[in-house]
Order: sequence, then C-alpha cells, then structure tokens
Amino acid sequence: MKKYAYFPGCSLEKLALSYHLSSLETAGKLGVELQELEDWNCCGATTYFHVDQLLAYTLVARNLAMAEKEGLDLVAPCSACYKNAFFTNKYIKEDPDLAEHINFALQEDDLQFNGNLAVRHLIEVFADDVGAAEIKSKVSRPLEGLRIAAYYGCQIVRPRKNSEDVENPQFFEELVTAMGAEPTGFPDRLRCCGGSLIMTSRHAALDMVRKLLQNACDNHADVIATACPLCQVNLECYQQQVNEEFGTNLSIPVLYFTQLLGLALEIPSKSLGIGTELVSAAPIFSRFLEKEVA
Amino acid sequence: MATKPSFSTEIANLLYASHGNPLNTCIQCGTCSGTCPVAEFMDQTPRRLIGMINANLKEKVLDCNTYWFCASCYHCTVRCPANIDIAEVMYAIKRYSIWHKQYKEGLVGPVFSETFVKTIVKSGRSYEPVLAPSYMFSFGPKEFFQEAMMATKMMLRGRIPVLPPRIKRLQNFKEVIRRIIPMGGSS
Amino acid sequence: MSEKVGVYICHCGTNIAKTVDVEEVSRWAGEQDSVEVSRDYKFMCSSLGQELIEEDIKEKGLTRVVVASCSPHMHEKTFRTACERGGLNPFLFEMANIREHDSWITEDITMATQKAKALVKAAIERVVHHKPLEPLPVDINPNTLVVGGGIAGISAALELANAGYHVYLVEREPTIGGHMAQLDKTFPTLDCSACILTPKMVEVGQHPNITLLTWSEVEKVDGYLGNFTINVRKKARYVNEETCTGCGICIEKCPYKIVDNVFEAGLGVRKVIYRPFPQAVPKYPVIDKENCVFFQRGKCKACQLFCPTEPNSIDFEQEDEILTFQVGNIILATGYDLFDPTRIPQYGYGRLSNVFTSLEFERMVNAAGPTSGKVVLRDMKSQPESVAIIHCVGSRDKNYNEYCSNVCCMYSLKFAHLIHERLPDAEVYNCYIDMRTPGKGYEEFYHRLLDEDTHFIRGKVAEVTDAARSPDEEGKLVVQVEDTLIGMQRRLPVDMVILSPAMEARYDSRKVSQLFKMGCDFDGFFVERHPKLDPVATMTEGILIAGACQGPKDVPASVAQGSAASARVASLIAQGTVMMEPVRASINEELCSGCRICNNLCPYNAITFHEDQEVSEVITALCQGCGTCVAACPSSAITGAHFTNSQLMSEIEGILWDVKKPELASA
Amino acid sequence: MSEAFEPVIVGFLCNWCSYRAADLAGTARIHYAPNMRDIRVMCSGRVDPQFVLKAFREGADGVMIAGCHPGECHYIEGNIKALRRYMLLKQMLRQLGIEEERLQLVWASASEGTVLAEAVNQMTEQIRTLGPLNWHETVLGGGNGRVKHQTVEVTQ
Repeated sequence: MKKYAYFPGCSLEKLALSYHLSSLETAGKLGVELQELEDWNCCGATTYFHVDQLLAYTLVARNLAMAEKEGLDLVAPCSACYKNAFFTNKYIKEDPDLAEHINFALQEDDLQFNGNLAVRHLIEVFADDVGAAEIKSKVSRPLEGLRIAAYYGCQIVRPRKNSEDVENPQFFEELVTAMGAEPTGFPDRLRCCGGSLIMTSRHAALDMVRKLLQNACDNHADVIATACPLCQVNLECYQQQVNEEFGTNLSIPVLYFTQLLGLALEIPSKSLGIGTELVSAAPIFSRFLEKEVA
Repeated sequence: MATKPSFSTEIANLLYASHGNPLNTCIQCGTCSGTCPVAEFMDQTPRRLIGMINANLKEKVLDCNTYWFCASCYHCTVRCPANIDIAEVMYAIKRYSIWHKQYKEGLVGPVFSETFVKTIVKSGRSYEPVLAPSYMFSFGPKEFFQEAMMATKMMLRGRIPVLPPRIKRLQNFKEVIRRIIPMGGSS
Repeated sequence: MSEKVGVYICHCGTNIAKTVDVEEVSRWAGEQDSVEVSRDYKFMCSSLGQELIEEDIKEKGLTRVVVASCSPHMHEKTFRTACERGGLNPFLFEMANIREHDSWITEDITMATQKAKALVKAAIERVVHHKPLEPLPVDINPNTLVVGGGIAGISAALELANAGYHVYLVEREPTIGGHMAQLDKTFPTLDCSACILTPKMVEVGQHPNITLLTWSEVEKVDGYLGNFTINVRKKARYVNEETCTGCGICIEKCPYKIVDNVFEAGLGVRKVIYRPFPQAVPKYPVIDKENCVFFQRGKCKACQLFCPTEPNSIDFEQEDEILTFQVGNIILATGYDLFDPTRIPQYGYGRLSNVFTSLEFERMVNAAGPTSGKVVLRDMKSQPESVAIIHCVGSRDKNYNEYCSNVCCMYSLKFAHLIHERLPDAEVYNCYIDMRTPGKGYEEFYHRLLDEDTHFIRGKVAEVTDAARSPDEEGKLVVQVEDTLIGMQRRLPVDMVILSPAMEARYDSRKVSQLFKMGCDFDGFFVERHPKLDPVATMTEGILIAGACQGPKDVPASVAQGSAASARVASLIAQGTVMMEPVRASINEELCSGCRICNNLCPYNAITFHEDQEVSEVITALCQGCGTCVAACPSSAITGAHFTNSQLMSEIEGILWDVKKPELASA
Repeated sequence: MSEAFEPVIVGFLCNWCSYRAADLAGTARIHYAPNMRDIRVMCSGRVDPQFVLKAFREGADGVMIAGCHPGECHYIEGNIKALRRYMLLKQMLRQLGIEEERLQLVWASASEGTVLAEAVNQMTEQIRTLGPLNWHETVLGGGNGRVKHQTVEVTQ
C-alpha cells in the first residue's frame, strides 16, 4: 500500500468537505493511504502571491518540510494548493539562496526543508500511481450510460510541470472511462472557471462560469466532474447567480471525481458527501443508487 | 551613478529568476490576449500591458484593471512563443501595486488580497465568514445580496464552518512569518 | 637559435590607436628578445603597410613576422601573401588580434595596452617556433555526387552536367521533383509549378552526364575532398528498368488502392504499383511492397500478368543493389520536412476535420490533384464560405522552432489569392504576427492581396475550437485571436482553417550529417562555412549544401544555392588540384607506443594502425587538423603542424609575460 | 603593487566558434572585461590538459576553454572530448586545492558574441572575488618544489 502525506487545504475542511470524505474513502478502497499532515497551514492560495512572494513560498515550505520529515511525498487534492506546493518545491531545489532564506525562517518552528520529496495532485496519484486499468478492475458498479464532462481547469496542468501535454491531456477522460461512464466531448475542459475572480471581479467570473456550463450542456453532459474545490464551488454554487445575471436557465450537477469514483466503487453515497450540493445530483443517480436504497 | 531603475526594470526585478524569459523578449504577437479567458473584461489586453511596461508607462499600467482581472490560469504562460511567464508578470504587478498602494479605484482585488493575507497570518488557515465582511463593503448591493443568500444555503448544508479554524503551533507559525517580514505582518 | 622577428603594430586609423597606445607597444616590442625591428603604422593592410613588411624581410633579413592588427579571419591571408612576396615562407607569420579582441571591447587605455602587449608577446614567442610549411596538393576527381532531387539538387546537377562534368544524382523517393512537384502555383508570379519544373526533371532524366539513382539512398561515405568513395543502396523497385517502357498498364490493372500519404498528403489515393505523379522522372513505376497483396499473401500478380513488354518487366525477385563509385565533391540538397501541426493541439489539426495543412491545400488547389483543383471541405464536396489562414504554425515560437520559416507569409498570401480566385464570394482571413515579404515582387504581391479585400489580422492565433458561444458560431470553426492592431480579442467563425506550418530540418538530418561528417545546427539544419560569405560550403572540405537543408528557403533561393554550389565544385574540378592548409597531424613512428588511443578519437577515421609495426599513422589527406589526437597522445608522438606543443606552450609563456612568478624568480 | 587586483585569465578559443564569437563581440563593440587573453586553437579538443596546467603555473588566475556548442563542433565532436578532459581536469584541480571557478568551459557559437562576453565578465568577477591564485603557495606549498597535497582522496 502506497502511503502519502495528505494536505487537504483550507477548502476541504468545510466548504469542500465532501471532496475530503470521498478522497479518503476512494483512496482507501484503491489501496492508497492518505496520512493527513499534522498541523498543516494554508498554502496562501493565489492571493498570498499578490502580496509577498517570499512569504508565500515560506508558508508552503512549512507544509513541505513537515511532509519531508515523515518521509512521504505530498499529495494535494486542490489544484491551487498543488501548484503552489509543486513550484515551491521546485524553486527551493533550484535556488540555494531561496532555500537558505526559507530555512532560516522555518527554524522558528524547528523545521528544515531539503527538497527531498515529490508533490502530486490527488488525481495524478489515481491516474498514474494506481492507474486506470487497476481502477477499472476494482469498479463494481460501472456508471453505465452516465455522461460525464471531465473538467481539468487550470492549475492541474498549467503551468507546465514536467513534460506533460498541457493542451491535450487525457488522464481525466481515462479515469471517467475506467468508472464505466462515458466522457463527453468538452472543448472548454481546459478553460479557466474564474474561481480566483469570483470574490473580486464578480461579473467576469460569472461570465466564465456561464461559458463553461453552457459548453458542458451543449455536449449533453449529465454531470461535470472536477478535481479542485475552487472549480467545484464556482461552477456549482454560482449557477443560480449566473442564471440571474445572464437570464439563462442552466442547471447541471458538479461533483468531485472522487465522489463519482466512489459510486462506481459502491461506497455509500452518504460517506461520499453526496447530498450537500446546491444543484442536486440525485436525479441522475437514482438508477445507480436504487440498490443502495433497497 | 545611482540612477533610479526604470519601471520596466523594477517589474523585471520582481520576477523570480526561473519564471521564464524577460519582458523585453516579447514580440507582441498577441497569443496571450487571444488565449486569455478574461480578456474581454480587461481595460488593456495582456499584450498591450507588456508593451506599456516596456515603454515605462507606469501610471497607465497601474491604473488599469488588467492585472487584477488575471485569473492565474496560466494559459498564456504555456502558450507564449517567447516563453514569458505572463501570469507571473501579473502577480509581480499586483505586488508592486499593493506595496505602492496605487491601483485603479473601485477594485475589490487589492482589499481582498490584504484581508486574506491577514487572516492567514492570524490563524494559519483561511476562513470564509471572517473574510467576507471585511471586503464585502466594496461589493455593490446586488453582489452583497447574492453572496448572503448563497452563504445561507451553504450554511444549511454544513458547508460553512461556524468557528474559525486555527493551527496548533500558531505561535511558531507567527515567528516563522516574523523572520521573513521583521515587522510582524499581523495587525 | 636566433630568429629575426619583425613586429608591426597597426593603428587601423583610430580603431586601435584610440584605446591602445600603439607607439608604446611598438617601442616596447622593439626591446623584446629576437625582435629585429618593430614599427607602428596607420593601416598595415594597405599596400604601403604590406610593402613595409616586404622591404624589411629583404633588407633586414627578417626570418619571422608578427602583425598586431585585426582578426586573422580578416587579414591573415593578406599578410601571409605579403611575406611570400618578400621571400618568406607564409607560415613563418603570426598575427595578434588587438582590434576585435582588445581595442573594441574596452575604453580602458591602460588595460587595453597591457592586453595588447600580452597578445604581441605571445605572438613573438610563438612565431620563433614556427616551421616553414607547404600547402598540400590534392587531386580532384571530376565526378560529383548530388544528394536529393528537389529543385535545389536538380539545379545543381544540371549546372554541372551542362559544364561537361559527370553527376550522380541520388534521390530516395521513386521520382525526382521534391516538394516543388507537389505545389500548384509558385509565388509571387503564380507560375504553374509543374510547368516550370517538369522540363528540368526531363532534362535531368535524359542528360548524358547524369546518372540518376532514384529509390536509392547513400549508405556509406569514405574519403576526403577530391576523392570520396560512395556506397548507394538502390532499393528494389520490382520493375526492370531495362525493359519497362513506362506504359502504365500495370498501374491501371493493379486492383488495390491505398491512401497516398506522401505525394497527395493523405487527400488522394494511389495504386500499390505506382508512379507518384504522371510526369514522374524516371517513368518506371515501383511496387509498394508493404501493401502489395502478392508480397503479403502470395496471390495476385495482376501487374505481371498484364505487362506487355517482352521480356516481362515485373520482377518480384528483384533485390536491393549496392553501387559503389568515386566522386571528388558532394552537394547535399536533402530538403525539408513540414512541421507536424498535431504538435499544437489547440489548432485542432487531426481533431477538427476542416483544419488543413498547407501541403493538403496545395494538393487541393492543384488541377491535377485529388479534387481537380476545387477548394472543398473534408467531405470533399461542400465549398467553404469563409477561410482562415494561420501563419507561423511551429515557427517563431520557442516551444517549437524559434526561427522564422521564411516562406510561410508568402505562401499564405498565395493561398488567399487562390481562394479568392476559386471562390470569389468567400471571406479570407490571414492571421499573422508580422508580414514578411522581403523578395523581388513580394511586397507588391501583398498589396495585390490587400486590393483583393483579404482580411488581415495581426495576431498569432490562440486556438481553433468548435465550441460555439453564439448562433453565428454554430457549426463553424472558431478562430480565437487578438487583433493586436485594435487591441481586442476576436472570434472568427469560419468553415475552413489552413495552417501554414514551418519548414523543419529533415527528421534524419542529424544522421545524414554524421554520414557525411559535417555539422548540423541546433535545429537540425546543415551548417554553412560562413553565414554571409560562404553560404554553400561546409566546414568539411568537399561537401557543399544547397536548398532548404541549410535553412528554410523558397524556390528562387534554392535554385540560386544549387547553382552556387555547382559553381564552387566546377571551379575545383577546373583547377584539377587544390592546395590545402597544411594544418595536419603527423605521428613520429619512433615515439609511437602503439597504444591506439588516437585511433578511435579521430572523428574522420584518419588514423590507421599498422599491425605489423605496431604504430599508428595519420593519413594526411583525411586529416582535418583539429588536433584532438595531438592533445590525447600520451607519448607526445603526434605533432599538429602549425599548432605544435612547443608553439602553444611558448604562446602561453608569452601571453603571461607580465605576471609575477615567484617560483621562477627564486629559481 | 598597491593597485586593485586585476585577474589574468588565459582563454583557449576554438577557431570556428568561440574565436569568431570574440571577433563578433568586438565588431559589435560589446564592452567586457579585457582580463581574458586568448590563444587560438583549431578545436577545443586540441586543448591538452598540460596547457591548462602550464597557464596556471605561468601565473594565470583562471583558464577558460571555449568551444562550439555540443552537436555543432566543426570537427564533429572535438568539443565533447574537451568536455571529458575538462571534467577530469576539474577533479584534479580540486585535489590540488584550486577553486572550481578558476577553470571554466564555455560554449559560444560564432554568432554568440554576447554569450562569450558575458562569460568573460562573469568569470573575471568570480576570480576577482577569489583573489590571485598563487600557484606557488597553493600547489607547491612554499617553494621547494614538493607537492603539499599528497594524500587527497579521489572522490567520484
């Protein structure tokens, strides 16, 4: 069983609690141990980098240092946390001067970061370390006939981390296929949802959400799958406001990929946090959940 | 000869070294602005902003909303044929603008950022209800109402915490921050 | 050993004298050991300056000469000739570069003067160890190998053949013609490409001085300038060229068709026994073994059955042949590959069916092509009402190729024109970063397109998508681009998108450069000897380059280079023998321990080992003078002429003359 | 001498790329430290380790070897051989107690005048910081010709 240091990030504490629950449930089922990092702190999101870059790196480095102490690779379910952790790790390794500054500060918390770990996104762990084939073999309730729009968003794939395909990734669709569902065409799957603008540039962000939802609906998706709490909240919770703002009538459930995967693994829907969404997913699931109810 | 560095140099210096190529390698092709999902809401397209920085038009640059409207999606960065990390450039201008307290009037972004940072510095984690009121005043009445309605729904579904979260070794955490920012940062 | 050295310090007007105290250097040089005379002069390269050297050699009996002036790449030859005129072996001369490497890089007169002294001292110390050398005569075999039968190779071959010299023209495809044969029109004159190319192809096919080897590849190259031995693999065509009349009945009768991914760029089909196009030279067809039913399943033989010649020209037993011949020079004209646009997924090629490449479009507009010249969408019938042409696909982009691909602006303009011509009502958009039209009649052609109401949008296209956002985008391809001249993001709904991909080096250009032992740049293009003054020669003597294998270029430039390379070869052949720089290595048999370290180090395989005597020997004619073996020899048995250990060691001592050396002082 | 220390660097420049890069830097009037004194060799592969040691022994504070970029060598791969020798030399110099920065290998093509100039500037500054080499003191340990550092471990 492969073990990782799990960094849930602030959103998963409450706002995206269902992502947290479903991640732990599905990981357990797939033989992946997620050991929550003790006393982790906020990674600074995108916002901290607006104010002070060095301090932002330091915040991230505290988490990295604690994971390194455990001898584990760090896994983050949130794309923004992932991006911050990935690049902080990279820059500290590349720049001894930065490392020195940060480690000087970390001494106050008896920590030291040497850059001896890898940073992964949860979906990467599922797609690469576990693998679609392995997942497929464990799926006991294939989500047959369910049309899922796999939404990548921004920071899982961008900026470029290694040599991955940033314009035409396929791993999310492969996961969807492994669940027994059907990935829809979704040309806007890499477009930004505007999550970081929802508080600050409301109209622009809602317009970005509208375009994405429209594109998913045009492609006859039953549900949008995401791998980031910001994307999920933005795409789901603001649907009502999009409709008010633009006079549209959009209504499409948005779930975490772990929730969908959990269903395919026959984990009870309650353990996956299903039922807390503002746009109910119940109608599309009724046929898969019949047995559970019975 | 201690001359004051030009605005373009100042912005260049704010870019972390491994963040792509310098701005003066821009060929003004417009890939960034063609790609940008927020371009239509910006006063100036990202390409023009880079042009304006290179022309040292400091006041004009700081006075447009472009960099506060950047959603940090990095799509421009991965496509830029000159390998300029445009999203990081936007971060650099945001920092410059916050430090110099010089930005376009009526923007929520700068206030939000500062509030957010203060929350983290205080508690180690971010917390929606604490955050909200301190920048909500800059919202219009419509947005305020929208936000309040949604918060209520979320609360009912247990998606908003009642108590602010805190990390355990908060004192150490604050000391760590103090080593980076000697003045403390928390207020 | 008392050499008499003459030292000449050039002012180069004020170029040197402004930062180097030339009088002081000259005065100081006069005090150095072995220096007989030291002078400074306004312009050493002037005839008066040169005469100074000549006179001093004659009158003062100089045995060595040092000139401190510009780079040896500028005037080494000038001063060597001056020495020769004065009666001194030209290799008893040395140059110190106090302009490019000194006076032009600083304004600090003290430092510049100090550095000038060090460089002069180094030259003095070095030159006393110089040995008289004689250039090496090499005989030139009058035959020439031309690799690649595109327009550059054809031009080169014809030029030489018409001058009366024999040419082997090797082409790996079944016909010559290259990319030009696939084009419809050539810009800016809009000449029919085939009409101007095919007469030349026929001339090559019939020329008594040209041995045409198509469906063939060079496998091995041995030797050196004047005397190369070439092995060529002539692949089995399964058609006997002696008896085949090229009647084409076999092609007609072949029951199997496959998609033609080469000549028709995937838009058309061909038979399994085929000629790429009707005017192919040579006319003999070739059997595509991979797809031939007889070869795969042992049944069919329709071609053989219907072949009317006696004896039958279809020969399923035919095997590859290895041909060996000698040539004196080689011209490489191996052409280019088109950038693969699937590497830019956001442009949708391969995913969005109505996105085409330039080559597909060329075939489409070609009257002899798969659509008989009709501009249609992928369904092969509907005509587009709007077309966007995207420039700079895979060029001017650090993610792919940094260089400008030179021809794309012009051919994109040509496409726009051809669409206007065929579909007068269609809207045509050209999305470009910068419009580059530097050629005769090119800018005028651009203006012609402006007159034709082409929409020009200055901006590199961000993406092509089929995700509609409004009713007018439904069912269309949407080209998203910033129109940088108005500073606004635009979405252009169009029916068809044509990508203009970059010209890239051939996928195997590195392998080819190793085969011919010459250089390849970062992008895989072959490296010319000098980018300005020697664009068709390479760093390897006897190997020349022409056409797009050296860098992206259009037809006229390729023809010019092909002809220029031939002129270089013809002048060598006419001389019969050439004199080569005697910078060569040689091995002292007495000292050689036979360790063979040098054998494998030599990049030119110029060192052979004599098993009987257990010593290595440098084959002078193969040696290019790099000196790698000299540096590696553990017994110091190898001498690199004109760069000997003693010359270089003395140079090091000289260059550090002013540095305090306590251990020497105390010794 | 009470003047500030001016490092002396001996540069071995290959005839085809780096020497021409230096020519280009001059032609383009790029100003850089005149502290590098260059010796032209046909190929960086010609640079015998002895030359480097000789230069240090004769009082150079640093040695620069400059050649064509890997893959662009006029002599196909002489620069790769230079690279191998350079790695070995570096190891040896380390054992002699000579700082790494004193021997540098630079790739500069004929069109990269700025690259060469930049490299010379950088190296000059590094060596200015290090101070004079004093081969005599550092390596010979005081003058009677005996090598001081005799028991150095060979590290990989």
